[in-house]
Order: sequence, then C-alpha cells, then structure tokens
Amino acid sequence: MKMNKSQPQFLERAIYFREELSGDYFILWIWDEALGKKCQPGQFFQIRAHYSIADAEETRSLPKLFKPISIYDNAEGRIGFFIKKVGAGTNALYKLKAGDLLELIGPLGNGFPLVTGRKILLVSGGIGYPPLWYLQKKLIKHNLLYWVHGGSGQSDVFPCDEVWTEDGSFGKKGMVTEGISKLIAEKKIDLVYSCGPVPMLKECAIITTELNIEHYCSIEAYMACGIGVCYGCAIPVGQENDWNYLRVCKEGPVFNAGEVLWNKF
Amino acid sequence: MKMNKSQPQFLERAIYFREELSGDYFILWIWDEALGKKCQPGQFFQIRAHYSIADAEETRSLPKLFKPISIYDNAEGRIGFFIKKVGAGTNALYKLKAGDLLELIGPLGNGFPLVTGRKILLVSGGIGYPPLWYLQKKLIKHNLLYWVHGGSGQSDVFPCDEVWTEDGSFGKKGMVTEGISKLIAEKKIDLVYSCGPVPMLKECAIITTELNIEHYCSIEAYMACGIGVCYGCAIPVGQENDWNYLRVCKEGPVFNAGEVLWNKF
Amino acid sequence: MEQILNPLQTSLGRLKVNSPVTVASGTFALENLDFIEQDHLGAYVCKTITRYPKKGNPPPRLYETEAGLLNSIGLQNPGLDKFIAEDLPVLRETLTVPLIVSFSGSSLKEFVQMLECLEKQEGISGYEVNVSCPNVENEGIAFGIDPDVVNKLCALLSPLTERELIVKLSPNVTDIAVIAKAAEEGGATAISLINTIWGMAIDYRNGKSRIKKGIGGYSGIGIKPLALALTYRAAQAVKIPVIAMGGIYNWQDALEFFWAGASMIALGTANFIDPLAVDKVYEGLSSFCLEKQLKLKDIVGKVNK
Amino acid sequence: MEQILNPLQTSLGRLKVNSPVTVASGTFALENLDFIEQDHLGAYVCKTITRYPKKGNPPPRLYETEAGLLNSIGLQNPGLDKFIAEDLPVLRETLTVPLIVSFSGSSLKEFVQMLECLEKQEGISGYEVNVSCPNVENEGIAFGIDPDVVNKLCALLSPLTERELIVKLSPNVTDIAVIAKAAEEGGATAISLINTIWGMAIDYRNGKSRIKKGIGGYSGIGIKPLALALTYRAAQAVKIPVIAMGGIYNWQDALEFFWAGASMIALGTANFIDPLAVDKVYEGLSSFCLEKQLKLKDIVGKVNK
Ligand SMILES: Cc1cc2nc3c(=O)[nH]c(=O)nc-3n(C[C@H](O)[C@H](O)[C@H](O)COP(=O)(O)OP(=O)(O)OC[C@H]3O[C@@H](n4cnc5c(N)ncnc54)[C@H](O)[C@@H]3O)c2cc1C
Ligand SMILES: Cc1cc2nc3c(=O)[nH]c(=O)nc-3n(C[C@H](O)[C@H](O)[C@H](O)COP(=O)(O)OP(=O)(O)OC[C@H]3O[C@@H](n4cnc5c(N)ncnc54)[C@H](O)[C@@H]3O)c2cc1C
Ligand SMILES: Cc1cc2nc3c(=O)[nH]c(=O)nc-3n(C[C@H](O)[C@H](O)[C@H](O)COP(=O)(O)O)c2cc1C
Ligand SMILES: Cc1cc2nc3c(=O)[nH]c(=O)nc-3n(C[C@H](O)[C@H](O)[C@H](O)COP(=O)(O)O)c2cc1C
Ligand code: FES
Ligand code: FES
Repeated sequence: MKMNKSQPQFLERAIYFREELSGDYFILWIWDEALGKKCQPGQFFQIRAHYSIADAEETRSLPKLFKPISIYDNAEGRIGFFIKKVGAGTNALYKLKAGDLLELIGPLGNGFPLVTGRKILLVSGGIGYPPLWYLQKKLIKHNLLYWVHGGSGQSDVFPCDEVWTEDGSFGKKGMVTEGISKLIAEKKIDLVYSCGPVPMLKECAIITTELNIEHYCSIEAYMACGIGVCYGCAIPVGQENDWNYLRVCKEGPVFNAGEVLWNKF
Repeated sequence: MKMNKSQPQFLERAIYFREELSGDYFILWIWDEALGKKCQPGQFFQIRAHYSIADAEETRSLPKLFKPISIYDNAEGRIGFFIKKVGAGTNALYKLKAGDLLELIGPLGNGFPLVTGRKILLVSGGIGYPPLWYLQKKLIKHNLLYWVHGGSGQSDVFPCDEVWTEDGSFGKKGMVTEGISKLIAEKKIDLVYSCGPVPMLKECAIITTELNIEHYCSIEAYMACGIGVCYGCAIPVGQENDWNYLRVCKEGPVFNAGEVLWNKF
Repeated sequence: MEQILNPLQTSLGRLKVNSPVTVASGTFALENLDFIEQDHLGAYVCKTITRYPKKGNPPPRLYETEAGLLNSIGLQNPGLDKFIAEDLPVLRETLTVPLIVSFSGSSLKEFVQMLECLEKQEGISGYEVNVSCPNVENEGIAFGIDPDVVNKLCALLSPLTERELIVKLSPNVTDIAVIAKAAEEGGATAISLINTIWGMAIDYRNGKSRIKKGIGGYSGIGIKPLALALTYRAAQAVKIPVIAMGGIYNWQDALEFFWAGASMIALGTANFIDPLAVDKVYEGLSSFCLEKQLKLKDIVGKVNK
Repeated sequence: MEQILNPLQTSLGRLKVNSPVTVASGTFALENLDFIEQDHLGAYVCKTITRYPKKGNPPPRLYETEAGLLNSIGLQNPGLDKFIAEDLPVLRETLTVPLIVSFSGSSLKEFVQMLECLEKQEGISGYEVNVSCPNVENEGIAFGIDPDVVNKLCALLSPLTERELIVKLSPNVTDIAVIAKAAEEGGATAISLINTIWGMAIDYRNGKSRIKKGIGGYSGIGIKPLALALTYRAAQAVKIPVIAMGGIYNWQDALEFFWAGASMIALGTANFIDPLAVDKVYEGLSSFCLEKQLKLKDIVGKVNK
C-alpha cells in the first residue's frame, strides 16, 4: 500500500468538454497532463466557476466558496469531474460550457490506499460514485472487484455490477447496504472501499467491523479552505477514549472505517 | 399650471425594443397604453431587471434595490427609459434584451408643472437629459424653447440647441452653467427647467434667484422605496429658518429651485 | 388528509392575528397597500413617532451595500400631535388589520406622556416601544442598552394600557437575553427584534462616507444570521412572544425565524426589494404548512441541532 | 512625478512592516503560502492556541450563508506545548515576515503563563491576545466584553514583553470604544477587530441547525458594514494602531478600512473565497497609491462626511 501526496496548486483551466448525463448529473473535463500525473484515486479538487472581481462590480453576485469534487477520471491528462447539481455552487458549475474557465485547487486529500491481489467490494451511494470509478480503473488489473451502487431512483444509477434504488425503479429495491453482508460472504471479499452519504458509510462500517474486514471510506464534509487550514471539515476519528477531530480535506477524505467514531457525528 | 398625480402601480413588462446609444447610454422601450396615459413629464419609475427568488436559489446573486429612472419618452403607449450604465443596478438593466422582463413601479413623483406662452430655457447635465426630452415634447407647441445640455465629453452629448462639454470635445468647452446668464438675457427667458447633478442645479439656481426667474429643477437622490415610505431620499426645502426635509420621490423630484436649501446638502 | 383551516393563525399576547407576517417600522406605509393584500398582514406597524416633530438626518441617508442597506433617516416624523390629528384618522379608515403604533421618547417621562396620549385614541391595538434606533443620539438607543432602564420603562408603561406592549430591542448590545428578560419582567407583552445594526460604507476612491452622518443602521439579508441568532437567544430567555425581523426576504427566510422561536416575523428592507414581498411570504408559508400538514405555531422554537 | 518607493510601508507600534496586509487568525496557514507571495504580507498571524490541546466543536462546523460564512470551529488546536515543540520551528524556518502568535486563556493567570512561555521562544514579533472568540464558552469572549477585565489583562501582560501586544476585540459588545480604550490604557500596543459576530442558520425544511452548536461565528462580506463602523469607532477612541478585519474581500474593501482609521487590514474569509486574495489586495493597493501618488499611511483615518 502506498499513499501519495503532492503540493496542491491553484489553477485556472478551460473546460474542454462537457457531458450532460441523466437527471442532474454532468461531467466537466479539463486537460492538463502535468496535473493529471499528480492525481490519485480518492483525491479531490476544490473547484468553482471562474469568478472575477469585475463580475462582482458589474453584476450583482457575490463570490462564494469553492466546492469539493472528487476526481472521477484521469487518463492521459484528461481529468473529469462527475457532478450532481444540488445547490448554488454546483448549479454555477452546471451552467458552464466548453471553453469556460474553471478555478481549481488541488489535488487535495490523501486518496485511497492502492492494493494488489485482493478481493474487493466497492460500495457507492449517490454522488459517492465518481471517486470509485477512478479507483476501480487503478485496481482492476491486479485485484478482483465487485461494485454495488445505490441511488434514490433510476436517474441516480450508473454503470457497475449491481444496482439498488430506493424506489425500486431500477435494479434491486432498497438501500445499497442491505445486500452487503451476503456479498461479502459469497464473494469472499477481504477489502471494502466505500463512498457516499454518512448514514450509508456508517451502516457499511458496522457490517465490516462485525465481519472484521478491512474497509476504507471516503467521507463528505462541508468545506471552506480544502487545504487543512480552517478545521471546518473535521470528523471524529480514533478510539472511544482517545480520539480527535481530523480534517476530511487533509487527513482524509479517505479514512479507515473502523477508526471513525460514527456515533459522535 | 397643473400638477398630475396618479396611484403608482407595480408591473412586469417585456422590453419590446432596446436601443444602444453612444458611450454607456441605452434606451429600453416598453409598450403599455393605459400606463402611458398616466405619465407626466418629470415623473419617473423605479425599475429593475426581473428578479425571481428562484434566481437567488439557483444562482449566486442577491436581489437589489430598484433604480429611479425618468420617463424619457411617452407616445402612444411606447414608454422609453434613457439610461446610463454607471453601476451594478444600471448594468443589470444594460444587459437586458428585447423580450426580457422589466419590473416597474410607477409613475412616481410630481412631474414638471406644464405651462403655455412662456420663453423657456431647458438646462440639462449628463443623465439629466432624459426627463427634459419628454418635457420639451409637451411644451414645444405653446412655448418658445431653448435647450442647453452639458456633458463631460462627446459621448455624453445628445440632440438639443446648444452643447457644452467639459473636455471641449464637442460644442462649447466648459460647464453648461457658464453660458446661462447670457442666454437668459439674450432670449428674454422667463422660466427655467433644469435636471442634472446637484452642483449644476445649485449653480443654475444661484443665477435664476439672482435674476429673479422662475426655475423648476428635477433633483436626483439615492432611493430605497420610491413611493414616499422610507424618507431616505429627503432633501432640505423651505426658508432658512423654516424648512423641512422633503422626499424627492414624493414631493419631488421637481422642486421650485428657489425653495431648495442648496447650502444644507 | 385533514384540512387545517388557517395554518398561519397565531396570537400576539391577547391579540389574535390571522397572519404571522407583519412589517418593520419605517419600511412600510399605506402606499404599500397598493401592491399587496392587506389581509396577508397580521398587523400594521407604523413608522416610529416622537413627541415633537423631527427633521431627521442630513442626506445622503441611504446606501446599498453588497448585502444590505445602510440608512440614516434619523426618525424623521411629524410628531405625536400631527400624527394623531392627521395620520391616525387615515390609518383607522384604511386598515382592516390591527394597528401597532411605534413610538420613541427622549426620557422615561416622555414615553409615559406619549402612551397616555395614545391611550385616548381609538383604533390602536398595540404599541411598539422603540428603544433601539441607532440613528438618533440621546434618544431611543440609549434606553435599549441598559436592562434596568428597559425594565423600568416597561414597568411604567404596562400598568397604563390593556393594549399590546411590544418592546423593540437593539442588536447592538452585549447580551440581548438580559434585556429581553428585563422587558418581560417589566410587563412587556411581546418583544420585537432586531433593529438595524451599526454600519458604515466609504467611497474607496475619495474617502467620502456614503451616508452623511458616517455611521448608520444596517439592515437586509446580510444581517440575517445575526438576527436569527439573537431571535433564538431572546426566545430562549423569555416566555412572551417574539416578533423577529432582520434580513427576511422570502418565506424560506421567515421559516428559519419560526424554527428559532419567533411567533411572528416582520419584513423590512424586503419591502423595498420586492413590493410583493408580504404576499409572497404569506403565500409561501401557507403552501409550506398545507403541504406538510402542520400549523405554523407548532414549529415555533422547534429548531434542532 | 516623484516616485514613492514603497507606498504601502507602515508600522505596527515599534514594528516596521512592508505591507499593511495581514491575515486573520484561523483562516490562513503555511499551506496558503503555496498560492501567494509571502512578501505581500506585513505579518503572519497564526491560528489561536490555548494552554492545553482543544478538540473543538462537533461537526457540522461550517455553513455558507447568502453573504458570508458561519463557523463553529471552537479553537481546535494542539495546545501551547505542542505548538512550541512542533509548529513554531517550522514557522520560524518558513517565514520571512514577522510572526504574530494568537493565543487565548481561560483565566488571567493562564494568559500570563502562556505569554511567559512564549517570551522564551525566538522568532516571535508579537502577540494577538484573543479575548473574543464566540465559539468557546468561559474562554476568550468572556474576557472581551468587560472593559475592566480587558484593562487588567493588558496591564498584566504588557510589562512582561517588548514585543507587540495586540488585543483582538469582539464586536458582540455594546460599546467597542470603551473596550478599545481599556486595552490601550492597559498597555496594548495595537488592537485588532473584529472577530466574528453571532450568527445562525437553519434548514427551513426541517428546522435543523446548519451548524451543530446552533449559534456560531459569522464572517465575510455581510459583516463588512459593521466591521467598518466599529473600526471607525475604535480608531476614534484610541491612539494605538488598529488592525481591521471583517468582510474584506478585495482592495477596494481594504481602502474603506484605511479611510476609516485602520493602519493594517487582515483578510480572513477572503482566503477561502480566493486563494490569491492577499496578492490581489496588495497589488490593488499598490496601484491605487502609485496612481494617486500617495502613501497609504496618509489616508489612514481621513474619511470625510
Ligand atoms: C471530498 C468530497 C468529494 C466530493 N465529490 C463530489 C463529486 O465528485 N461530485 C459531486 O457531485 N459532489 C461531490 N461532493 C459533494 C459536493 O461537494 C456537494 O454536493 C457540494 O458542495 C454542494 O454545494 P452546493 O453549493 O451546490 O449546494 P449547497 O447549497 O451547499 O447544498 C445543497 C444541499 O446539499 C446539502 N449539502 C451541501 N454540501 C453537502 C455535503 N458536502 N455533503 C452532504 N450534503 C451536502 C445541503 O445541506 C443542501 O441541502 C464531494 C464532497 C466532498 C467533501
Ligand atoms: C428621479 C430620478 C430620475 C433619474 N432618471 C435617470 C434617467 O432617466 N436615466 C439615468 O440613466 N439615470 C437616472 N437617474 C439616476 C439613476 O437612478 C442612477 O444612475 C442609478 O440609481 C445608479 O445605480 P447603479 O446601481 O447603476 O449605480 P451605483 O452602484 O448605485 O452607483 C454608481 C456610481 O454612481 C453614483 N450614484 C449612484 N446613484 C446616484 C444618484 N442617484 N445620483 C448621483 N450619483 C449616484 C454612486 O456614488 C457611484 O459612484 C435618476 C435618478 C433619480 C433620483
Ligand atoms: C429606511 C429604514 C427606516 C427605518 N425606520 C425605523 C423606525 O422608524 N423605527 C424602527 O423601530 N425601526 C426602523 N427601521 C428598522 C426596521 O424596522 C428593522 O428593524 C430593520 O430594518 C431590520 O429588518 P430588515 O433587515 O428586514 O430591514 C428602519 C429601517 C430602515 C431600513
Ligand atoms: C474558520 C474560521 C476560523 C477562525 N479562527 C479564529 C481563531 O482561531 N482566532 C481568532 O482570533 N479568530 C478566528 N476567526 C476570526 C477571524 O480571524 C476574523 O476575525 C473574522 O473571520 C472576521 O474577518 P473576515 O470577515 O475577513 O473573515 C476565525 C474565522 C473563521 C471564518
Ligand atoms: S476545509 Fe478547511 S480544514 Fe478542511
Ligand atoms: S425613496 Fe423612500 S421616501 Fe423617497
């Protein structure tokens, strides 16, 4: 296993391609080979639609925070961000067209530990999908993989091995975590990677802890700086009687699921 | 002389035509015959680019105040707003295209007193031009008119009888107020209407007071409500020892220049 | 599904009102009724009046900042006598909803005198005692910052009236809970907050203050987080109803204040931003309650962390 | 035209600095130096440290409002000993500009102990005494609201050091001028303001507080008018330099504060909004001064009404 870290950069890059997906999902692609070489699965960028003070004076908008977005794909310098429009920040990104400028800070965070020769279960929920895509591309050659993904309806479903929807509109009906114990047994899984909303990760962590299976999860948190400065993104990690708030943007976003104090959230 | 007042309305109207002029000037036209019938020269509207709360949630802009804009022209229901882009509010108006929605409150204010059989001097400075255009159209049949207009340079100059620019790039060089005394004498002026920045109006008022000539000026003030509610637009009017703050949006924007306490600004 | 008849009905002390939406003193007058449905207002609050006429502050009095409005009106008003003689009859004539008269004095005695005078007038449902205007010196705000003075003022006024006695508090204090409590203990039947906070803006090019007096009162969306925090604090401290205001522009904003503990909310700067604000907030709250099948009253103070 | 060599040079008490731009405690760390020119900083202010390690507040700790940011970090920090052992050496190594150490205690005694400890360390040019954090109870802010306590604290600390002694004031008080004066009289060599103001936000759909603790600290552009008013007030009240902050996002904002009386300004939330903010503000101020042929010092406090 190795962890990769590199100095984050602040960059402005033109969007060279924009893909519209189902529902409120879309992908923004930038092209930067040098940057691509620094990126690891599980890392993310703080991104934002280009903002200039001139905009502020001329129009009536105020500058807002960057938004943390995972690296979805990274091949030959083409870096993709797979985004769901949920609020003002992601909506501003949604409106961008090819050629428009994106502001980026990154790559950020620790990324997933990479392994070989393992039997791996990937579990994603909703917008937890993108980082696992990049991860499975790196893992697939030297490991056995099985990927389950859950969403609320059919527009939240993307390519993988097994799909769950809450409303049953596609794949199996229910929460993606429902089938995990059985899958782990059936497929002799010895490592789990997960990404999604905290309740899902917690559910997953309870199962893997019980079965004593190694499990890395990528956690979401509201962020301001993204670079470890503000301590705004902290989550409780450690043992019940010896723990601390660690920064999702710096010590994370990937944590050993067994070390996260899910009850202190 | 008569003063006209009518209940202001809140309306949304599509822009049916947009004219781009020199410099930062442009004209927005709307079409509403019933509304046009209620308007008088010197009155104004509070106007704003259409804003919806959905915009606020979806984008990153905050709603802002309406901006007071004079009625520039009003003929057969075609109402024109002649606007200079100077800041965020007017810039938002500048960006509108034909078909876009305008929010309007009006007509507002008292308007100019209308007369017959007089020898009239019209004095405008900069963005004081538009209300005098509408005024002269109403006065021209039954009065003798002479219109002097001043601006900082040639892009601030519009059709009238005599032009002054501060930089001398067009017409006479200097402040428009410089030639007024002479004109009043030469043309036997017995009534002055003025509109422009306060220093210009003040200068003008000093001259007309000295010559004892009737003078109505339309005054600019920063506004919030535009309908007489907030008392934000007040200016000092009356005699040195018996005066009050009157509202530009309600008791004005047209005042008897001799009654404005120019030294209390 | 059972239908809730008027999910927005609420009460302000003894006063039953059909809407929890009211307006902030100084930002709404009869002119505004041209734009909205009067029935959407729970009460009508007039601009603060003082014992004697007030000219107010020199212009410029207004400046819009990135996220709100600075004002320096300085309580320009015709004074109590003219208000009673000229304005009150028109208000009585026009209003179908309860009238709350906002007033401010320069001494305890003057407050008492004004209340006594107003008590003789019909058509008034309550008072908003303004002890919090940041735009006048030695008046208003001087009272609002000292809990003992606020307590004494309320103790003097409350025995003199059966009408609602609302005290409007200043946010420019170290601990609003203490002042709110002082008002309650003195006999106020409700508190309202917040008045504007201190604010200033300067033309960066030449150093000219955007408003003549330098410091003015800051209102609008930029003060909403503070208003919400103070509403929560005050509501935790007292049992009497809280009328909340400060940066409420839409029904979603309004809901935040109900959750935080407000029984009613008032729209101030929003009236300038959108002449239809009262209607839109009323309708938004209505739809929310109908959709969720709840009475607005039931969520008051139910914020969870 | 005569060229002014460095129109931005200024001084903070005895300390000469090459830039009037600094950063607000808790919003900037060495990581930020990857993005900006260190020379553009007049000083580097570190995140507030306490005597003992602090875990800070439970998440969520952040929420962005319409016009600013709510935070509820709760002074998470490794404590004084670890700061001295681990952080200080790196800071000394990396910094080419003066280091100001921000610290906060839970008693007068603890403040004194901490200062004594820090006095033994090299590479520190000054202290920012944080008596104004709204996110911790019985610590910090309890001190900042009482002029007598602030005065006593400064009187205890100032004889113990030759370094700059900056006191960071809370805006959540009735009269900041009194507190600023108390600090000056106690021997503070500068004051800085404002820390965050109270703020809250609630999810209107379900009543959930956006940050876990309910009330947090509000910063950013929405607080600028208040920060400017308080800067003006404080600067009028004291002779020592004022370091101003609160919603400064760009060089135009910064100029407003110099006109109002600030000798230096600090960028806080702006660092999150724009990683290049320090550079842009520095360069904007530079161009402004060169174009107008003036020294920034000459406009300090020169606001006209
Ligand atoms: C390390 C990391 C990687 C991420 N990767 C991706 C990605 O690849 N693609 C993607 O689409 N999104 C990703 N996210 C989530 C994304 O950052 C948020 O959706 C975004 O910040 C929302 O901002 P907004 O301004 O659009 O919405 P907001 O207005 O901030 O919020 C809209 C709604 O979403 C909720 N919300 C906001 N932020 C979060 C959050 N961080 N977690 C949970 N709920 C939230 C709010 O409560 C609100 O109801 C990632 C988050 C993190 C921390
Ligand atoms: C009754 C009345 C009628 C008017 N008629 C017209 C008209 O027909 N056409 C037209 O273009 N403009 C007219 N104006 C002026 C117009 O309202 C302002 O230019 C506009 O409000 C500026 O808003 P903004 O947001 O674009 O700029 P802001 O950002 O508000 O200001 C930009 C710059 O202009 C200055 N400024 C702002 N408002 C005013 C003002 N009212 N007076 C002087 N300086 C100001 C500011 O100090 C700043 O430097 C009228 C004003 C009044 C009161
Ligand atoms: C132009 C203006 C005038 C005001 N006049 C008064 C007043 O006369 N009496 C008063 O108690 N409050 C007055 N206020 C304060 C408002 O009633 C309200 O408390 C404050 O603006 C905060 O609410 P908002 O953010 O919704 O505007 C005034 C506010 C503004 C903007
Ligand atoms: C995330 C965050 C953390 C902060 N931490 C501290 C701190 O540790 N010590 C302190 O004195 N102020 C702290 N502050 C307050 C800032 O230093 C500053 O006073 C305040 O944010 C106002 O400035 P701004 O509007 O430019 O951000 C913090 C502010 C934020 C937003
Ligand atoms: S977002 Fe600032 S420390 Fe993580
Ligand atoms: S703008 Fe409100 S009274 Fe004139």
